[in-house]
Amino acid sequence: MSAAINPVPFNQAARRADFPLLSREVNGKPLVYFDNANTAQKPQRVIGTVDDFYRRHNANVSRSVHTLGEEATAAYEGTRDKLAQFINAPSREEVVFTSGTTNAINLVAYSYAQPRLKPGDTILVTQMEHHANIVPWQLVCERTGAKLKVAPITPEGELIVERFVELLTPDVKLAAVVHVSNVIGTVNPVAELARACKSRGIPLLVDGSQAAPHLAIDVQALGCDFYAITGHKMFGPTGTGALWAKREHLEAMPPFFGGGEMIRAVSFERTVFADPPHKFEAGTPNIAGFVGLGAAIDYIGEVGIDNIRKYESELLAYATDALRSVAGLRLFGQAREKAAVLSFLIDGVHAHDLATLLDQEGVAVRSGHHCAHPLMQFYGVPATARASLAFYNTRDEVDRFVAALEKVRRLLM
Amino acid sequence: MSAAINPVPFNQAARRADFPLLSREVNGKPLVYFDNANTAQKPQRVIGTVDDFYRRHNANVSRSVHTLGEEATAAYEGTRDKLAQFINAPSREEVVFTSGTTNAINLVAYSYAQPRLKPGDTILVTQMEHHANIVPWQLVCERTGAKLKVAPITPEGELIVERFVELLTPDVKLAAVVHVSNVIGTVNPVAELARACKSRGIPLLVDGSQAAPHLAIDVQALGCDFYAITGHKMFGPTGTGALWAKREHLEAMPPFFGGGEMIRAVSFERTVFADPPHKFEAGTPNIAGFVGLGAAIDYIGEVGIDNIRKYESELLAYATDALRSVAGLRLFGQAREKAAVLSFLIDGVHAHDLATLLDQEGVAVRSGHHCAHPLMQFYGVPATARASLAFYNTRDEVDRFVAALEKVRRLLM
Amino acid sequence: MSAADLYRENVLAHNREPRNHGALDAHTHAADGANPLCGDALRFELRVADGHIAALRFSGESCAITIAAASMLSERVTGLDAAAIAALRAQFDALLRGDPCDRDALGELAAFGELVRYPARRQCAQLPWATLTAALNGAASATTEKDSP
Amino acid sequence: MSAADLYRENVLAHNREPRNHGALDAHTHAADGANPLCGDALRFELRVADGHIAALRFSGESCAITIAAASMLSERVTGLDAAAIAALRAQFDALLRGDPCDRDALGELAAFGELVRYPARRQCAQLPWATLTAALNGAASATTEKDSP
Ligand SMILES: Cc1ncc(COP(=O)(O)O)c(C=O)c1O
Ligand SMILES: Cc1ncc(COP(=O)(O)O)c(C=O)c1O
Repeated sequence: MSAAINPVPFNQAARRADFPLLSREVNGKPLVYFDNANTAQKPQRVIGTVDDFYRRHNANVSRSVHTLGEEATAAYEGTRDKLAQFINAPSREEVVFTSGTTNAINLVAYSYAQPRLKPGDTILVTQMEHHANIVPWQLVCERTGAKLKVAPITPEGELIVERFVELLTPDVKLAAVVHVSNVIGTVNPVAELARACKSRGIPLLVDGSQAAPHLAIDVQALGCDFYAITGHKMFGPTGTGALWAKREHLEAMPPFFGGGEMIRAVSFERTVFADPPHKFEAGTPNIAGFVGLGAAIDYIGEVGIDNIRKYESELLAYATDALRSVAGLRLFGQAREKAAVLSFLIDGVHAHDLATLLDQEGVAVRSGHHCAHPLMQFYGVPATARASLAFYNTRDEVDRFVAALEKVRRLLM
Repeated sequence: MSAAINPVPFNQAARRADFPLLSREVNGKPLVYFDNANTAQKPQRVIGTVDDFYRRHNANVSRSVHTLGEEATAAYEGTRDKLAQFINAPSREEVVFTSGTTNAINLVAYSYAQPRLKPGDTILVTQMEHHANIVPWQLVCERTGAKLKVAPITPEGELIVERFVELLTPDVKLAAVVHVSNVIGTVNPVAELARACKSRGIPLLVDGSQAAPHLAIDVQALGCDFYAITGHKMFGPTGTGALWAKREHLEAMPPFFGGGEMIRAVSFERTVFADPPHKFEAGTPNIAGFVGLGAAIDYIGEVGIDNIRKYESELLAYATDALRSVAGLRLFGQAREKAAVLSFLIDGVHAHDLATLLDQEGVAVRSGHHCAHPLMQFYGVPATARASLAFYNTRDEVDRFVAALEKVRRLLM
Repeated sequence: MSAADLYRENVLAHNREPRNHGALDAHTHAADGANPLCGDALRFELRVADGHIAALRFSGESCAITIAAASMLSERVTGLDAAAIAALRAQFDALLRGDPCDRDALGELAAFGELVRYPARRQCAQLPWATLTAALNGAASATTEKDSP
Repeated sequence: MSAADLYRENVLAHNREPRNHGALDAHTHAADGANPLCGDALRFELRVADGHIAALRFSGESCAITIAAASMLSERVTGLDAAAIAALRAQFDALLRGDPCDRDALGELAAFGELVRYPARRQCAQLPWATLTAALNGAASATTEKDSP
């Protein structure tokens, strides 16, 4: 409200203009891009940074001593500093670059969980997890004889915190929770869950894929042990992401991938590994991608994450009201703390038909299971349609979306 | 020679002009980029394709039914077709996208080798491998009790084929060989090695990182079981690569990473995995990167891989002669079949001083162990300087490089 | 609406009132089909006599494309034998790919030629075929995964 | 040559004819240092008396920057105690970072201020310091990995 709280002035129209793709037409209509939870669009600054990297600075970061190599290394490692600051990590060395959240969680599954788990142990997840925060644990359970436990949610899509806490019994060796649901937008009370885990000595992994583009992240305030993010959802290039983990975990974890860059010395008899984070970063990374991710972080900082959150929550309220006016529309997920993600169905209309027909009107929404089969099973539907909004979306777009929905409904009825 | 053999006319100067970065200056001198084995520069077509993807088609490939999603999927999966053709894979489904060679080899280590190895088994590698083709095997040996065996090389840097074949005893469960050495340029006789492996029922993995940008690859003619490539060395974006593997292997291999896109159905009780290649491609891939890789493959096709090979071998001969004229220069690797990679030292001069001082003259070479410690140990040096050439390099650049070398030598002597 | 080319009147009509919908008592063959794109399920039950389809019914919750395709298919294949159905399926697959095909033989099913422009939705129209073929072959289940773009 | 700013005459001279090069009989402390950037190795042997460095020698194959830094360092620290050496090292690290520092105290070593422009080579100049400090602390080995850019 006051300048002290929101110091960065927010000019939504100017910000929207930063995204070249948003001026595209689809099927002869101006695009309404409401598939942001799937992947976000990129601002000119990110696109231009990648372009400029390839045009002027491209080199490998593998310890080249030439000028191009030093420029590339400085830009690439600069992103580690930016990311550490973005999530308020205590140290840049705790930020491990990965190709995305899926890679980050699998790294924890193979390198942290696997050596620790034995039959009788469990991993606790929730009913609203993305497959990326289910299947790696199923696979490690299969390899170790451990089991998965599932914390239940309410029909509104809120985690039942007391049940979660009750399930934190001594057999639980790791808890893994999504920060913001990609299907129903629920923002989980991570700090509260982390306190409960911590007092029982259980490490907590947080899947922050959907949080990073929408709200301020402070891993120290959250109090978790692992935090995973993915670059392409936070306006950065595809093929980028990170795992933040407490130093003590990274130091205790054995290396995962073997290769260049993660060693101190190799001989056929004995190989000595580098310190974290490089121990976990074998091979040539997605250099241009991470340089672009640095630009995305700068960009978010410039827009102001608090401006984003405030604007999006107003847009969410507007869109929720607008959707409620559509006859026969069922909304999934009504958590009190909720990001701008709206999953829905219209009575008698299949999600795919909705998505295809909305696309004919220029409106891009996702339909399907959203990589969250268990949540679909919870709601007893095979699929939903999902509109997921970003700060560059507008009320006018919401209006066009709702008008298109009405048109589709009439056609299919 | 005749048009029938080399049907594509090759205009080197025009091709060089396709690479924006090559017109850069470094330290006030025109850049001579001789660090191509580390990473290659990108032609405008690749840079422009990535740029255009983000500007006009960016969407996730995760089965979206909207127009952007279909465009992105078509472009992304189109690269799989191109890559399958590029390496003459029998089927596009045998091409698994990875973030690079390191990822590809680790996938084989975790998903193919690990379940099969037991104490007493061995993996056979060669003395000239990159760490990416050593350390993953060391790690899997540690986990399974298997051991690494090393096939020796001659002082000229050629694999001693009869020794390699002798070492293919029944304990060998996998052989892993670099196609083209990144340090000394040796082109290994892969087809011959594959025949020896095949007749003994031993699968052969080939590290093709350095082959793809320089010579025609035909995995069927080579007769190997696994072939790994990395996109950034073949003029494509960083963070891209692939593992080709015979279908029978991919079908027998358990999944590696868990997450979205690699499943058919998930429930907390039972998860059913997708067929290859998707079984091994969990999560959102480096979409823009792979779309760019498709452009790189098109570009190589347009230049003509045979033109590239012919031009580079002439340039190699020229550069080798020129280097021999430098007093006190020692060249490492003189294989009869050799790519345009020149590792060298000058008596009494350290590789790093060479590289730093050459950089002052605008010449980018790499110095160090080139992620091949065991090969350095073989030659008894801690490090070498390495000039690695691409088809966009010229004799004039070689001349400037040699002149700079002379200058550096005089300064340090 | 410009999608009227795909969602044309006869497709919508088959979706609203599918022919041969329901279960078939005393069926000789049956199979369950799944579309991994969305988790949709479809069941075909058939009565085969003398190698020809004497009757068939389908059920399951699916999108309009799948239901209309199943409905049209059910009418088109009644009375045919496996060889004729396989030949027709080949024509249908060619139609979806945009290859030359015998539209007359396909009859109403030719409406799905519009799917050339909707590659992600092709599986929806292929699911009934995959399920029917599985049932005829004595398989219990089918998926369209391999047919996905 | 424009790199003459880094490879200036006194650096080159120390590289050509390093002071205090070789082994030190009857040393009280020793350590081996490794630069993971290139695999270079450096060994320091010291004789410490009354907490002060009475004599030191270094050996190993390294680049000109490492050798010149080791050579200058060996002259500069002879006679100093651990605290003085630590203080000097802090000045040297500040120099490499481009931060304000006491160039007079560093003496000839101030030549390495040029490394501000060569971040990848800073470890080369830091290796002698890391190795000397390890030896003084009674550690057997040191690496500059943590100091890398
Ligand atoms: C021979 C060889 N193998 C493997 C690799 C590893 O490739 P990447 O770093 O792209 O994973 C490289 C390049 O560094 C190489 O030259
Ligand atoms: C909540 C959640 N977790 C994990 C992922 C996986 O992220 P990625 O596909 O970038 O690895 C996603 C996105 O698909 C997601 O929304």
